[in-house]
Amino acid sequence: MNDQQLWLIPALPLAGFLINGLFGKKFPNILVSIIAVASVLGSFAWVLKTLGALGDLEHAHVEHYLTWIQSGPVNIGVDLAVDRLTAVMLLVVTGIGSLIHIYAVGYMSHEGGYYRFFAYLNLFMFFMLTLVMGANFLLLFVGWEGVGLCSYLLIGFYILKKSAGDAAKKAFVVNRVGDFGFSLAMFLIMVQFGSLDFQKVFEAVKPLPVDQTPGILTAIALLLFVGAAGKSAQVPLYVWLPDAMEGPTPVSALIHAATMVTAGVYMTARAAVIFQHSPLAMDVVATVGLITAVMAATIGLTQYDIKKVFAYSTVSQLGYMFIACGVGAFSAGIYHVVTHAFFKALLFLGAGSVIHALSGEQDLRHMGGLAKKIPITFAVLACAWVAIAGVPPFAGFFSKDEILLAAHHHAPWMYWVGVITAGMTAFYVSRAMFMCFFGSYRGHHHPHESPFVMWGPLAVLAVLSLAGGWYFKVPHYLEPVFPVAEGHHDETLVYISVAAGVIGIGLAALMYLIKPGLPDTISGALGPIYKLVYNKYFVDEVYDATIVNPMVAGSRGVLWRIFDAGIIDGIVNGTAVVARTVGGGLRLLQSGNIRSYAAWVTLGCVVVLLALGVMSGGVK
Amino acid sequence: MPTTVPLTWYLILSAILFGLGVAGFLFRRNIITVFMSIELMLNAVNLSFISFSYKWRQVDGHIFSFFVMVVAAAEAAVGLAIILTVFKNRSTLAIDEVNSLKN
Amino acid sequence: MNLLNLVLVLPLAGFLLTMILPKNNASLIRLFSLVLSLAIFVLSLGLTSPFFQSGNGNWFVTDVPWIQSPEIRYHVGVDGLSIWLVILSTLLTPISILVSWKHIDKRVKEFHAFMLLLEFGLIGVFVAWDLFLFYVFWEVCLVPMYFLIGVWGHERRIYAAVKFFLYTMAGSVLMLAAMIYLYNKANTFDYTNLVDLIQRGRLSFTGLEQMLLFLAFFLAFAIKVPLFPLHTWLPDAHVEAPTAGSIMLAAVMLKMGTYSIVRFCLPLFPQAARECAPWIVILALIGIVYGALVALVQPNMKKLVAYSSVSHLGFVILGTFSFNQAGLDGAVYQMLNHGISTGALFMLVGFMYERTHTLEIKDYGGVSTPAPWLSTVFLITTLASIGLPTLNNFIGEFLVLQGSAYVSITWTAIAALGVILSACYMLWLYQRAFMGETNEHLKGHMHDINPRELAAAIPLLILMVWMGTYTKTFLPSISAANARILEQSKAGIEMKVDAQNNKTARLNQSAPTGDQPNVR
Amino acid sequence: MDALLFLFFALVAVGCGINLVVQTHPISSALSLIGVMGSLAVLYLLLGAEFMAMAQLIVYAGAIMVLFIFVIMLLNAGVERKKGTSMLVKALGVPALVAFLGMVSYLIQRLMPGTENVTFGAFQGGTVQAIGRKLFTEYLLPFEVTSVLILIAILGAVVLARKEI
Repeated sequence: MNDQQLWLIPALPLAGFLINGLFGKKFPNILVSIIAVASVLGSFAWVLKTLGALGDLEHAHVEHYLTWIQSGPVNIGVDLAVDRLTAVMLLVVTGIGSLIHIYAVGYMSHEGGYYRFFAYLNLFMFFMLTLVMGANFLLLFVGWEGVGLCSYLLIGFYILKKSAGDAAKKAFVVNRVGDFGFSLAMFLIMVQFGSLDFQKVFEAVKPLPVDQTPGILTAIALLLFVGAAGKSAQVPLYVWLPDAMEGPTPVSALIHAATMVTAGVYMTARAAVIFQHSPLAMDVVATVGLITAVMAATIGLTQYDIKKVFAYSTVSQLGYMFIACGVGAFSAGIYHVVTHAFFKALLFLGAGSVIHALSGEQDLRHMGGLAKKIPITFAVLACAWVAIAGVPPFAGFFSKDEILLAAHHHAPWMYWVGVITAGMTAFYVSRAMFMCFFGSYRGHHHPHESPFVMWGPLAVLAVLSLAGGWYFKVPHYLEPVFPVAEGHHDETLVYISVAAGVIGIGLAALMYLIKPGLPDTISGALGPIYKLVYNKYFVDEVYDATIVNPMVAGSRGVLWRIFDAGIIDGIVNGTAVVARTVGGGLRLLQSGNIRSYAAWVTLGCVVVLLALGVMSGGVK
Repeated sequence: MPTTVPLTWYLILSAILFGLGVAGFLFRRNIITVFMSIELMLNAVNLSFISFSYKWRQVDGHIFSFFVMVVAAAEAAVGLAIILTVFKNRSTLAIDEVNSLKN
Repeated sequence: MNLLNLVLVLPLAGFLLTMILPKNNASLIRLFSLVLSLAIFVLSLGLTSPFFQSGNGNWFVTDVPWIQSPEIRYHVGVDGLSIWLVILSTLLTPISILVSWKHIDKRVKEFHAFMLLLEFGLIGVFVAWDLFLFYVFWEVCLVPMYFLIGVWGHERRIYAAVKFFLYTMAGSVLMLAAMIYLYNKANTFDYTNLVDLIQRGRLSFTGLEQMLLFLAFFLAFAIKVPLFPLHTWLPDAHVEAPTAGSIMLAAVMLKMGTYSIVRFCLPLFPQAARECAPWIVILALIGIVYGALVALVQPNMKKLVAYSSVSHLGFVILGTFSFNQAGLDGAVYQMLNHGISTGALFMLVGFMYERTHTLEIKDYGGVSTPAPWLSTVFLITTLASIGLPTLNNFIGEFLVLQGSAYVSITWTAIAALGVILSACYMLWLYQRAFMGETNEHLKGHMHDINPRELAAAIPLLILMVWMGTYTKTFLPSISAANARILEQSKAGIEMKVDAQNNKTARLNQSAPTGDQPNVR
Repeated sequence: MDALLFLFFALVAVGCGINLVVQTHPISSALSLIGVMGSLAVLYLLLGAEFMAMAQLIVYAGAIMVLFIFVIMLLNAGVERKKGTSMLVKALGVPALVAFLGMVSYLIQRLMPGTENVTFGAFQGGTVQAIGRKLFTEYLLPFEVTSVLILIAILGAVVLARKEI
């Protein structure tokens, strides 16, 4: 069955990583970029070839390579699989990945550690592809942890910056918390079903009755969702993603917008069968998604760092995807993954282009009026803008519409909250656009347009953002995997959500184009609330105060200094002191005086004689 | 008065002599006297050997005390040589003062 | 003289030969011991060949009388459990010698002699099939390590060496007493005989008797592991030991304890082991979390790694006392993993110490700029240590956690906390030491890794990847040996229904009542 | 007659023994020891050990004691000074010694109640001929070993008594 050589898809970037990682230091930059880009393009080409060869993919195509772990009942193979869900993800990952690799050639050209950057990026591709192609939970987990590692490496790419190191560590550790849930879910699955293969597990789950009372399936589903929440930055584990913007911008685009962060959504969709058996878990997923969407959107309204705005936007959009999963519209969730990958990658890359043009400036307050100075960048960013704002008929409109409809079908209040969030989304993206491109220039640098290697990929993404939603009918394609919920298209609902987007844009135009003094007035009026939102609800501070600091202080003060050094070692050394005292007493006997020894020997003789007497009956 | 004594008297004599030897070893300071006390103990033991030899009508006891004698001779030779050396180095015969191994 | 005897005797011969080499020709001594230990390593690789063919059983067995009364036999052999530990010992000895090439410049002859003697003892412990012989080797290991710490260590070396020695002795005395008791009861010191007698019911103990014997053995091993709360000798010993000493101590000597628990405690005293298992597991879990938390706040790199060992070895104990195939396999695999990754960590810390003569983390910072390859190697080792998939520790941790999940998911959850924390402390260490601006007084001292150091590091790096991706080399033979031990540890215990079947059945019957399954 | 001989020489031996212990000058002790040895030689004769009696006189009283006296003279050893024995030795040694003697005597009486009386001439096995036969047959190896022992002792004595040490 291994006729498609699926292994080549992840193996090519891995080869790129090995070559660049080991020898890249001695290569000229051009060679490094050729190797890196070629490996990802090759992978993309192989995906296209494979999908062409596999045809309509009604059933998953599985290839088994070797047994990875075999121990008693635990049997885990290195199996790769392609079904329609994977196919969608593969195309997104390799396609967008290729574009971003090309873009990075331009973006990173002046940076130190060029080869290192591309090696990490290729490694990321390898793990991401493993993640989407793995045919069992453990292989998924390998990719899962692997992308976390690459995220760590790339966030901390600017090793001299302390904030980058902190952000990288935070990302990894928070992800680890999520992985903790994921791994526990995996162990439970193994215990319950005796296998981690998707096929076997899902076959075993399908006939089970839907779990109305909380039970083992709910536990598994919730634990899986903890993992997903960690990777996909959901409340309460979203805190790492905004900080992750410390990494180079192509990384933000590829990992923290388009691909890695959607792995949680992919995993939820992959384990849809399990989730569907637990209404409670589904409710939790939807609710968490909703809270995340609203919370992140409100924070996004107030930020000034262009990448932070987009980062909170990403968190918010991920919340949308989980709403979709939670209400049972998994295909809508994946649809949004795809369109979001287009426009959010574009937003980040465009932002990168702006930052590049301004030699590293990220603060919106120091931009303005750039539309004329960097017109190409402005043009492509405008495409992303309309796409994310949900303006029909562009990409975001279709997927957001699907989600909102499904939410309405599930619970109307979710729909309304979603609509408000959509309005906020439109508002803050417009705000960023207006502050950046309109008005007068407020910065000091001399903006210059990006080279072709950078805007070329942007153009492709722009086209995708505009037409992708209409052209790729993802939910239809995914029907064999996720039967589409019977939904009646209520036209009014669509109009309302579009209206929300338009109102959001209009408000932004009012506040930042027509009456520039208005935002300050409003924020002044809101006072404490504005402060709360501007400081991201003080979530980081709360985490520091309640978890991080007590843990470190407790470990240092109580466990180490008092318990380890004090009590345990105290007991040990106390024993030594007792032994020494007793020994000191006994030492007096060892006077070194031979005659005292002789006296003892005599005494010994008496004792022996006594014993002899008693034993022989001599002494009665 | 009986013309003979029981064998046990010999053994008790041997014990008394041995005890005297121990006493000399314990309470005397002069290294030569200590050494002679040891010889006394050896003699006491020899007496025991020969008494038992008489009891069992076996000559082996004699052989044993013969060997003891040989060893005693060898010991005396080496021991006295050591005493000579110690005296040469330290000009004392009091064993309590020969304590450089202590501490 | 079969291959195993050769592998066992060569280090001893090397020890004696080193002793008669001229004292002032240091490079000759270094070269000799390196070449010899490499040769031993190559020879020991030959020991693995039967395990690839059948995977099962005891090989290279020699069984000749040694002492007539009490009957003590020279009975040695390898099975799937011990073979990899033997390889680990023979691999790490040349690496340690290579690492100490420049570092050790006083009493060179004695140092290398002790290294070879240590290797002899370690191999002996892993291959001895006679309890008394085992004890002899156990004690043989103690002496060279005592001197390695006490002579070539840092400032407080005497304190650390004595603490190490006394701790270990305290345990092993109890073990000796238990062994003699066992001998009086069974009239043999031979492990295979003993197990055979117990299996066939010819040798049985009362409950109390078995419990006391088990505890006597277990205590000796637990000190060596070290199991919380018997671990306080470890940080001191590690911090004060020279690099080679730390490597051997962490990588191989600690495995003596865990290996012996699997080898002796389970098959010889099955009931007692199972009775104590919950308590021991609780200690192991405390050790996992506690070691990690304490590691988090250590200002000294070696101490940090030492406490992380406490945490990692908790996993081994947890897996062992899960009493199922996955857990036991994971435990044994984790022994090897820990040997490699922690050995490598100590080695790298040693490299850094050689350059700057400090172990305090705050004295470092920004090392990756002047020494990029050193930090890359360190990073890979760190990642292996925190259980990143495709690197070795992951497999061990996965199997251990899976094994414990069969028994109780609560255990698994607590142990998995240790995995999160391991990421915290290791990455924090990495960040503080390697990232950021380069510390002023490091400039000029912090050279990148040199070819000799690279030669010592690369085998370990290769093994990390190899063991993480291609477990087929190692796992089948370990599994086979463990299956046998598991079978033996069931003696006298009513057969438990396979946990897994039990639970699947339960799930199918009716909706489960709790959301956490508890088999116990 | 036997009893008288035993009692007389036993008393002499004990008396000389006590003298050995209490005398402060080594030369007196040495002379007392010769007295003990001589008396013992007579007792040996009574027990039928002709050869041993002679050997006792010649080897012990003759050779070894001469060596002792020679050393005493050579070192010009004087009267023992007072003080020296530790309290511990006295406190422990005296009772222990008394107990030891008591125990031994008591045990000898208890364990060997029916032993015969010693008659001179009742045992004829201690002749030179008998001992010679034993020594050169059954005990040949130990006998030869003693020769090595004595050789070593001589060498040792020579080495130890050299000036340089």
